[in-house]
Amino acid sequence: MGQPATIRIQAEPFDTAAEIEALSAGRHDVGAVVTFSGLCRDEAGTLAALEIEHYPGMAEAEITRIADEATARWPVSAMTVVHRYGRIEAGEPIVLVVTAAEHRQAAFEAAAFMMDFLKSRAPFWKKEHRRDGSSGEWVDAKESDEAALERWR
Amino acid sequence: MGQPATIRIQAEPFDTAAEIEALSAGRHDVGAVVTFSGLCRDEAGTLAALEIEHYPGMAEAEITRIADEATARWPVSAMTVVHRYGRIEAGEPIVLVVTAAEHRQAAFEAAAFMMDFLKSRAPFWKKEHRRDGSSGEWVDAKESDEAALERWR
Amino acid sequence: MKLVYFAWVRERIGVAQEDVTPPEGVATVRDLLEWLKSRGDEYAEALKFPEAIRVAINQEHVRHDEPIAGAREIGLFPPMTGG
Amino acid sequence: MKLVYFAWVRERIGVAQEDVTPPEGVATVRDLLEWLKSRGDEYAEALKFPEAIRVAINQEHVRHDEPIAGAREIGLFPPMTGG
Repeated sequence: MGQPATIRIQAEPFDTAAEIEALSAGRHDVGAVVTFSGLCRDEAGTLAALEIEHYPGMAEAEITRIADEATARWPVSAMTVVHRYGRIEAGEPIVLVVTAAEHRQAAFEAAAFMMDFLKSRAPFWKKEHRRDGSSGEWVDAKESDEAALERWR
Repeated sequence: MGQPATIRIQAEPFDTAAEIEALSAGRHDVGAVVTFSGLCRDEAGTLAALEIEHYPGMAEAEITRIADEATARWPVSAMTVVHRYGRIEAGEPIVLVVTAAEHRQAAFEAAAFMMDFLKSRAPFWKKEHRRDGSSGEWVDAKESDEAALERWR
Repeated sequence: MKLVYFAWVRERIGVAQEDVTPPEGVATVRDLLEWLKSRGDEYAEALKFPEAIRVAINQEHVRHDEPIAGAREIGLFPPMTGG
Repeated sequence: MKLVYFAWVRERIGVAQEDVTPPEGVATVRDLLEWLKSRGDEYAEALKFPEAIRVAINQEHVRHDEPIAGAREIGLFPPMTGG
């Protein structure tokens, strides 16, 4: 149905409940809302935080392209994507995808599709801040994330 | 890995944000939280509300069995399922599934699995309250919901 | 044993639950459904298409060939529409 | 044209962006990466494995055989780790 998505790139935390409410409030044709929240894991206590760098302008443009493909493939009523940048402490949220649809399968699949493409197509990079104070590494891209795209071809 | 799930059957609305928070607060090993909210659609304006009947005791027991299977199949850190009964107005939430996991695939698949089995195995039945005041029908089970179980075999 | 009915099965039979003692020879769920149909028009109507009736013994789904011996509670209801 | 660098490409080259005018004959992304490697040790180090470098022209992903003619902005960066 190609409904436009709401896309925000921001340093601030987001309010998941408010984002769900914004998508479904006043709409009585929505039967299914799926949210995905991606959080900063502490890697067994070794990680204090992640520093997330992004390509301003391209980040919005690329996520819009991914969202356009998702809303063309599945009958989604509405979608919201919020991706944070800057320093994110362990346990804090990094990314939120919310999809609303008449039926559950479209909501689930569109959200999973968004996350798979955000992982390896959206221009963000993560650097570790280690808990022992040592200089962290840039997080390597995972082959499994690239492989995850195959199922959508 | 077989983590116990929190399961509640209640008439009251639920607070999605509080349920997410309860699953992920203070845990730094969770990288992915997926929520599914099922809402009462108004069926193009014809439906005022649904009356949801359930089998007390069995509803909890059956959802526990489904959740046990999900947490045995996917490495889920925690799961919450809330299913309402009684009168639910169009636009209101009926069911909530929240799954938390280290990685996104387990969280997505466990949530989709839960919903597929809740649809046709959890002992709930929906009766329509029509907007024109006429006596509504019991909602028929959909063959597509039964077919949806096949992909998990 | 206690029988509990839900949704349109309950509405058509007209009671939510009852205690029954099926005669000897009523061994399986299928036998029980046939026996119940003989108890009156409301039962015959509710259970007209027995294959459409879902059954739980002691709050667990069972198939129609399941023995009912030892069952404390048997639930009869239409296909579920949860979620 | 403007070049913009991110993550460890930016750190190794030592600047976040710069304007460059590649010589004639630098036609594709692959040519551009080779030419940049000749500009100094920091470039050679950052672009040592050119196949590991992801490239966007005017903020859209492109392959290394893409022509660069007319590009206003070219981004060079490691594989992305979003989400």
